[in-house]
Amino acid sequence: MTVTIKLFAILRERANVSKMRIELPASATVAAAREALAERLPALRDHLPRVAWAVNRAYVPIETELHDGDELAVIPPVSGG
Amino acid sequence: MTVTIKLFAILRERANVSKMRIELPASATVAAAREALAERLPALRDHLPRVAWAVNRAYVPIETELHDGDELAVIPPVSGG
Amino acid sequence: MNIMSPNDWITLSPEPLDSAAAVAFVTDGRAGGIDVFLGTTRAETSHDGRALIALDYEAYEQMAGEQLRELARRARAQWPIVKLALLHRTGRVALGEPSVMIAVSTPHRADAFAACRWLIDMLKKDVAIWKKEVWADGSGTWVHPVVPSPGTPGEG
Amino acid sequence: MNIMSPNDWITLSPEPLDSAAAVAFVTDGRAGGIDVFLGTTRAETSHDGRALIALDYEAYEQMAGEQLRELARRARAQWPIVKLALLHRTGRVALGEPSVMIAVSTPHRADAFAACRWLIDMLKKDVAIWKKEVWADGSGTWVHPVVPSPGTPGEG
Repeated sequence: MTVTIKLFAILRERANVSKMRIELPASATVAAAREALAERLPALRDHLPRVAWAVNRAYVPIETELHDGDELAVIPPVSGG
Repeated sequence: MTVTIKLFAILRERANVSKMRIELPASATVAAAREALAERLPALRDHLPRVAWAVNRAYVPIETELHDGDELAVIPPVSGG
Repeated sequence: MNIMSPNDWITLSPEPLDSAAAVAFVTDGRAGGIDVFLGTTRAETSHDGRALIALDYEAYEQMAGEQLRELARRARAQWPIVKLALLHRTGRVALGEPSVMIAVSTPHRADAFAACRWLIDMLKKDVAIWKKEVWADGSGTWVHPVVPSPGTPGEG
Repeated sequence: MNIMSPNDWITLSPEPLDSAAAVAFVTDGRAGGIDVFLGTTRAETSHDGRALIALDYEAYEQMAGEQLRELARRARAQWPIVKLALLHRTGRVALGEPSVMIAVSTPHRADAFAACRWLIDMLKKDVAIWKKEVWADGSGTWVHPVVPSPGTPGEG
């Protein structure tokens, strides 16, 4: 299945990309996507243990199962306001 | 001694005066001024038990001694804001 | 009464209150948060169907001015206030216009909220200002007037 | 993102924030108190003497917009809010300009303070917006970035 990854702020700058697609096995979890991302974008490796995750614009726990077409956003600590 | 009395809001309207002078014996207290006022302005009688008092623009207790030239303000419950 | 020092703006005046001016006054490079409170008047209809159209504010101007300055001093003793504005109208205030406006800037937001809240609470509790409700038929009702109740023990 | 219903105004936009417009929006005959919070930026100098000149705000716009609407719903479930404005800038914000503005009107003032305070706290804690400090030499520092620290246990 295909999942769209969105990157923001320092992660977007480090990866030099804001949006990408990755292929994952059916029923892969956010944790599996994290591993795939760390492999594809080594520049993010140090950051990934410290981020939150959102699937289709809602925060989810790392063990959440993904579905084909999901938008998975990597959310570094927010600093709005 | 002479004390200037200031009246505000409902008291000013009831008495139909905002400022007046009263003569009091030396060392008279605010309580004595209250009695003198109740006599001079019977329209205020019902209100005087419920007001606060300020001498020279600061709240004081009713047993405070007055001095010649003091400005004694009768302060009905405030409702600013 | 209008006192504008570099850091405190305290006014008791019949002029309409300008929230943008208050915000501009308290904006400062040392502040991270600004809290602004505006007191407005709820539309109301009397039991016999008259609409409230305005409030008339009366102040013991000299005393109220001193009290507002003292509140500013006491707020500064409790919170690290960068700038503050403490503005109250006198005279007639149309419904929909604010009668009081308080703006406080502080390095961190919790202090701005706390100081602003304390200032409006103290202002309403102590400052020598009175409001009279003005009804569509021209009649007026003093708010929080002394309820005539002969024999009630006095508070002094 | 700009949503203006009769009672809620929620915006995520690069336009400067206008406090008078926010106050006018939440002013209502059913409200007795309005609280407004503005987040501003403290002037700062880096350890090597560069001045802070601006903040660059980036948002995950779709998610942040949904989060702001959800915060408005949750605030309304907790306090009797008449009207509210929840406004956040994106893009470059010059020092001295507010980056966020929240205005809430309620029948009684305690609720306006409480709701406004809760909204800014929740916004800062959860909403998908990030700021980058921009220094006089053109360099940038993400605020609250992920501190690289290999081996630190993840939060998921």
